Amino acid sequence: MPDATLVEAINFALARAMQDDQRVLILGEDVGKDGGVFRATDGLLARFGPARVLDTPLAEVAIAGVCVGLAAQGFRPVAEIQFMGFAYATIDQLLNHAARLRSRTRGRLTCPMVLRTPCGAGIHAPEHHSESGEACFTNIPGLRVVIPSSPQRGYGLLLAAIRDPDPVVFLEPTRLYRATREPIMDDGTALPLDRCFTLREGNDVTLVGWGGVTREMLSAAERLAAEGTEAEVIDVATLVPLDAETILASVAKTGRCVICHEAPLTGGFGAEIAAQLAGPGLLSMLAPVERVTGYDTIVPLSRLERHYLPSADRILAAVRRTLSHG
Amino acid sequence: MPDATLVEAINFALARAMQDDQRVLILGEDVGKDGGVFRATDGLLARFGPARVLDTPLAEVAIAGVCVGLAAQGFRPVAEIQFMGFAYATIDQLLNHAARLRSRTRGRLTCPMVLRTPCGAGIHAPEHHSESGEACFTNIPGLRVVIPSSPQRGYGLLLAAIRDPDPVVFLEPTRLYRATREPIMDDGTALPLDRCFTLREGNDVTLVGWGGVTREMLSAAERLAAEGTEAEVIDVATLVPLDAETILASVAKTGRCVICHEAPLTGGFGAEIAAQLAGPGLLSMLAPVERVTGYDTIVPLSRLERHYLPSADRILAAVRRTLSHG
Amino acid sequence: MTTTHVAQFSVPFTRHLESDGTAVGALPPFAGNPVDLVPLYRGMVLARIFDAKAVALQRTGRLGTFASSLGQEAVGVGAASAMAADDVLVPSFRDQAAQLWRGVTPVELLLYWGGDERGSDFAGPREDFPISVPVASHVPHAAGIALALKLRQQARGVLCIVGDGATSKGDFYEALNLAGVWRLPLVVLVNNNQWAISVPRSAQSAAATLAQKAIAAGIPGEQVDGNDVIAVRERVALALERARSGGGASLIEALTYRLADHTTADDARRYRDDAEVSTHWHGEPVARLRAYLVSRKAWSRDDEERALADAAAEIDRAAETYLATPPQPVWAMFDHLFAALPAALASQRAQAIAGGTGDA
Amino acid sequence: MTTTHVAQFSVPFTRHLESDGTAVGALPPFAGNPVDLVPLYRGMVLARIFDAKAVALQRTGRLGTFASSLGQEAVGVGAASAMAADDVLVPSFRDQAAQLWRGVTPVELLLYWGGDERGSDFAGPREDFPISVPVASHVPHAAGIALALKLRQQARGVLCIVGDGATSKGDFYEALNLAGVWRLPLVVLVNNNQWAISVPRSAQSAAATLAQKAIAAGIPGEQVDGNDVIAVRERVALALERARSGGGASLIEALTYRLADHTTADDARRYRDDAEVSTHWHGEPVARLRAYLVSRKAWSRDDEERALADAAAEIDRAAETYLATPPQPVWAMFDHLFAALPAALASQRAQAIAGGTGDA
Ligand SMILES: Cc1ncc(C[n+]2csc(CCOP(=O)(O)OP(=O)(O)O)c2C)c(N)n1
Ligand SMILES: Cc1ncc(C[n+]2csc(CCOP(=O)(O)OP(=O)(O)O)c2C)c(N)n1
Ligand SMILES: [Mg+2]
Ligand SMILES: [Mg+2]
Repeated sequence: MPDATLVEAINFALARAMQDDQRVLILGEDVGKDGGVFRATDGLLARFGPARVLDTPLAEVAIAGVCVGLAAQGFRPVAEIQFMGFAYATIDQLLNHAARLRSRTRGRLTCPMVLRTPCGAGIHAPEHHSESGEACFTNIPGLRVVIPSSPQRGYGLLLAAIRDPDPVVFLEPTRLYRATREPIMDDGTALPLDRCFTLREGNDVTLVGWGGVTREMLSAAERLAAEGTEAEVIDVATLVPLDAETILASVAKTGRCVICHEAPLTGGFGAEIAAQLAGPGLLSMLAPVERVTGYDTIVPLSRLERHYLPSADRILAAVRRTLSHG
Repeated sequence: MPDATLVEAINFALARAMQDDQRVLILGEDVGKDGGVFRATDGLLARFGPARVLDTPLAEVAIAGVCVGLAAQGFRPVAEIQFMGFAYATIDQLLNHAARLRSRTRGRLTCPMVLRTPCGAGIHAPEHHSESGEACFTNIPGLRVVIPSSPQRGYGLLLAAIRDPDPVVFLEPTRLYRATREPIMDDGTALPLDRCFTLREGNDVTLVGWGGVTREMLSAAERLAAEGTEAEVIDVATLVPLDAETILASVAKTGRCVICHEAPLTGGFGAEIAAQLAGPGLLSMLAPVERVTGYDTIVPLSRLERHYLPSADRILAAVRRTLSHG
Repeated sequence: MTTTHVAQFSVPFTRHLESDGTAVGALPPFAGNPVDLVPLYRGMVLARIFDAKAVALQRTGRLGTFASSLGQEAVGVGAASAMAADDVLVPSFRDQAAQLWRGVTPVELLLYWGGDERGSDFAGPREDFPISVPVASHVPHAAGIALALKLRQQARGVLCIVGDGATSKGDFYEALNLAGVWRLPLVVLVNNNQWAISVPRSAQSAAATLAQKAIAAGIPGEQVDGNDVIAVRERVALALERARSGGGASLIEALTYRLADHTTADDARRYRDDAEVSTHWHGEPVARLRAYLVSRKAWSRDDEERALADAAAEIDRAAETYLATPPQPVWAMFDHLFAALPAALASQRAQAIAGGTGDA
Repeated sequence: MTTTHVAQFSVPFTRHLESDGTAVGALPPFAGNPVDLVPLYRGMVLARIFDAKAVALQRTGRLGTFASSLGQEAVGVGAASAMAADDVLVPSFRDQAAQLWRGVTPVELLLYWGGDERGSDFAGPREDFPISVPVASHVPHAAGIALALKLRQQARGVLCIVGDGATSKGDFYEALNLAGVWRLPLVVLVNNNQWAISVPRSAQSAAATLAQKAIAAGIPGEQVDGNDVIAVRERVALALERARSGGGASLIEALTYRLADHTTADDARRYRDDAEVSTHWHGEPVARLRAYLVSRKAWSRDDEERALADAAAEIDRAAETYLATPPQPVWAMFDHLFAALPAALASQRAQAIAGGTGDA
């Protein structure tokens, strides 16, 4: 059981998927010799050869569109878009084609592709390299949206995404890429794509979020525990389709919920979870739901970036507000 | 006071803005001689000439990007994208450039542009012509998102959007384009871009939505009135920035809320409104919030389209569910 | 100063039949015997009659918006007849002539344009793509299919058809460039009908020809008379052969003219002169090939009458079948969304079946 | 069969200084007196020293990721020196040489790369665009600016710089095509440094030259030796003059080489041989012009020492100012978002100021 970071776990999952299934191909900018700008595809060209690991021209729309053609022909393309800031150009292809190819041909042609892209701030990256744009993808029927928050979940969810018979957008928080190492089971076991992960159990308040902020949720939970407040921490992981049940069950128990994400507040996907609580979950709610998110501003460049990112302190303050209600 | 349909009102507003302000330009595919595929720009070429009404090549990314350059130079470009299905390609330009030009240059360069596009289903249009993709635009800081639901509001909001010093995405529900006529005040009066419109007052339940479904909300409200239930009907109109206050004040009064939109449910902008109710509005809520929306499916082609669209019946059923709670 | 010229290009143009149907020089082998051209003629007639029927159905409220290919039948039939059965067609929205030739049935086409997704689940060429309404967005798909064929080392080619307007789009170009550098077995055929809705070819690009767009991608580009079905077939066949045998991608611009409105939702008189349209009736592809066949005694007035009647009968039958096809059940919109419906959507499906008024 | 050739093109290439600094034939008027070239030389030296400083700051954790222009200084300086003050520059992320020439200060550049938005609020060329990190997405902006200038009937031009990789992108092409058909006063300069991160030019496009991308847009395209600052300046100046005087858009490919890693975050040894890089040190632009100046007695060892010292001092001072600049207040992220902050955001602003822990 090797120790691995998230980005190494992604690499293991890619290698495993390629080894298990000849139809799996990797394509993107600099995914070959360079092994990807974050090294997620490191070593794959050497191991699987240039017919399975393809450096593309610098053209994101074509990358996404070529995947649609490959997938319809029975391949399982896994494309890398270098940063989320450059993935918006692919929405046209994802929404108008990838996500509906099965539906519009009544199942004659299908589109089992994965579009991976690093996302999020916190690594002092240049302008346009710190976006959390998941909400641009979560209202697109036919598309799954997944974002792991640990090496093992990265591994298992990516395997699941690649094996899934339909298109998946797979977002990888850059600030988690090398943040931690953990022992990884590289045994080809996929994780479910329709399930939240409860990272910590607790009866007093539910913290629910995904991606980069998962660490801040856990650290807030630890600090709360020291004060005798037990937080349940849920990593949503698969945003679409959403496992509302797990979240609702948790809030049914705790009666309080703080939703956390790095993307801007308004129209962020956290709103969907809050909507579940305002709807089916309403009768459980003992306090107004709190959202701790990025502000509705452009992610600042590196000097101010930490003021933008939701911190454990901000989460704690929100928890205290929810606890202050009857 | 001429009678006008929504599309005529749009046309009036464009003409008025062009007459009042030399900096206003129209550009897009077929906006010239053809007057736009829906005739929104009818007559403008003849009246203002080819230096102010520009037929572009067939290239949506360039249309959006050219607007950024024009706007930075002090023009006020109003671009038409022929259908929302073709507007997704512009998200890259809107998010990475238009919405942040002011912020990234600390105000040195600004981007007062409007991107208009027809949206929504219900007119038996061809494939890819029936999208309600507003949620792809509502989590983009620096961007305003507006969607009118009547001729007068179309007129006043479009004027406001054009005069606004920052970028605005302006969505026009095709099925309302010619659905009704009403007397229009073509006097250059703009409507506020940060305010909801209360179309009908009532104490029993709040119906809140935007765009195409506004008519269904009103017709449901009439049917409810016949039964003695008074619904308050709110047209959100400007999705971002959201006037949560008006909605919260209404629900504080009614205790019940049905959110309506044509876009798919999950991750739709209705979730943001529900999130406001789960948060600051929680203590007003007497019943779980209901969302009546398009399903999380591809909008069907015309033969099944009416089964997809939120109907007054569906809204009524949701209202009844909210009323059945204590 | 040194100024040298580091690269040279030229764009060839090919025509076999003059606009009056006269053959110019020797015809390609497949056209050696005029009788062998009769299927092409019938293919064009079928498309024309299909279009007329579709427009009539639309005018009477029984079909959705429809894009006629009137005057452009040689592009579709010429290209499709140049394809092998196992080549893959990636069509645009005006390519019913090619689709019909490939074995998509008139019923399927009518279903599609009538607002029924089953029309894209055609029984014939199973690997062919459904039409692309978003202009040019299918060229990357065609490149992806071509890549698949190449990776599997199959001697097959992909034909992608786009309009003149489509050549202004970034995705057209990105895909062409990628297909060039990867030497993909792809032929992109530009149906240059001179108009993109109301925008004339001259307002679309300053390029003297659209064929020269190929130069940017480093691939061969050429023009062909798009109203000459023999020339279209010949040039597309050569390009596809080159593609299948590892010679890489190419671009062909077929010069034709849109005799009809853009679609049934369009009124072309708003932006173009009837006089311009009239001049283009001269040289239109069906009359042109007929003139040639008649001149070679390969076609008679009787043949013509019978061909028209046969085609009309076929299309009428198709229209009846289409009109008699009940719509899909409501749940169809859910059941083809994913391989298996996610649990989260089960209640929405149930609600839709209940007319939307049940519990969500 | 008729096959005629309907269009012909060729791509010229220009060089004035050989790689060893020998002049080939007569130089353009602005270079007639070698002394007049000294500012260009100083400009290249300044850029090189700036780059070295920026890399050093990054290596010691005092700057963010940075893209050096080592070896490509002639592209930026040649192009910027060809511009009139009121022309508009729309740069890419590797164009500090051009920006410095245009009057963006080293402090501003360091602020930007150090993660402070005020670096893009430069006091100098107020209409110039901030750099574009998303590759090629700024070419449409340049077209829009050019349209603005044209609509106002101003005799001004726009220069947009992109990399070789950028020429594969759809937005590059859409903008070029639009600028062509609208005859916009736009010059697009391709800084072909042979690499797009790890992807070599040969894997980017099958086009023999990138200059020929112009043919697709129907505009003039040409190559220039991008390590020859005289040639770059001459060709860009001619293209800008044509643009300003209504002659429309054009494309210039400058052939150079990226001697450094892609950015400070890159390790080019993973994908390219040191040997390849070494060969390209021969003919690099600074040494080339210096050799010419020295051969013409317009430059001495003393001049060189003084120039280096002056430039280093200027850059060091700038670095100090940069390092001493306190960050913006937290509310800066709100206060430049809109002309006036929407009421809905007031509470977020307050919360941010309170360290995120106040009420939202
Ligand atoms: C990306 C996109 N933009 C706009 C449209 C609307 N539209 C449909 S057809 C058309 C013109 C297409 O012109 P051309 O490519 O020449 O094909 P033609 O219709 O002439 O066959 C336009 C603008 C679209 N379908 N897709
Ligand atoms: C649209 C987009 N895709 C990907 C990237 C990541 N990226 C940054 S620079 C670069 C290579 C650019 O190559 P080129 O255009 O040749 O410019 P150079 O870096 O060589 O100056 C890439 C892929 C980006 N910035 N923008
Ligand atoms: Mg056309
Ligand atoms: Mg480069």
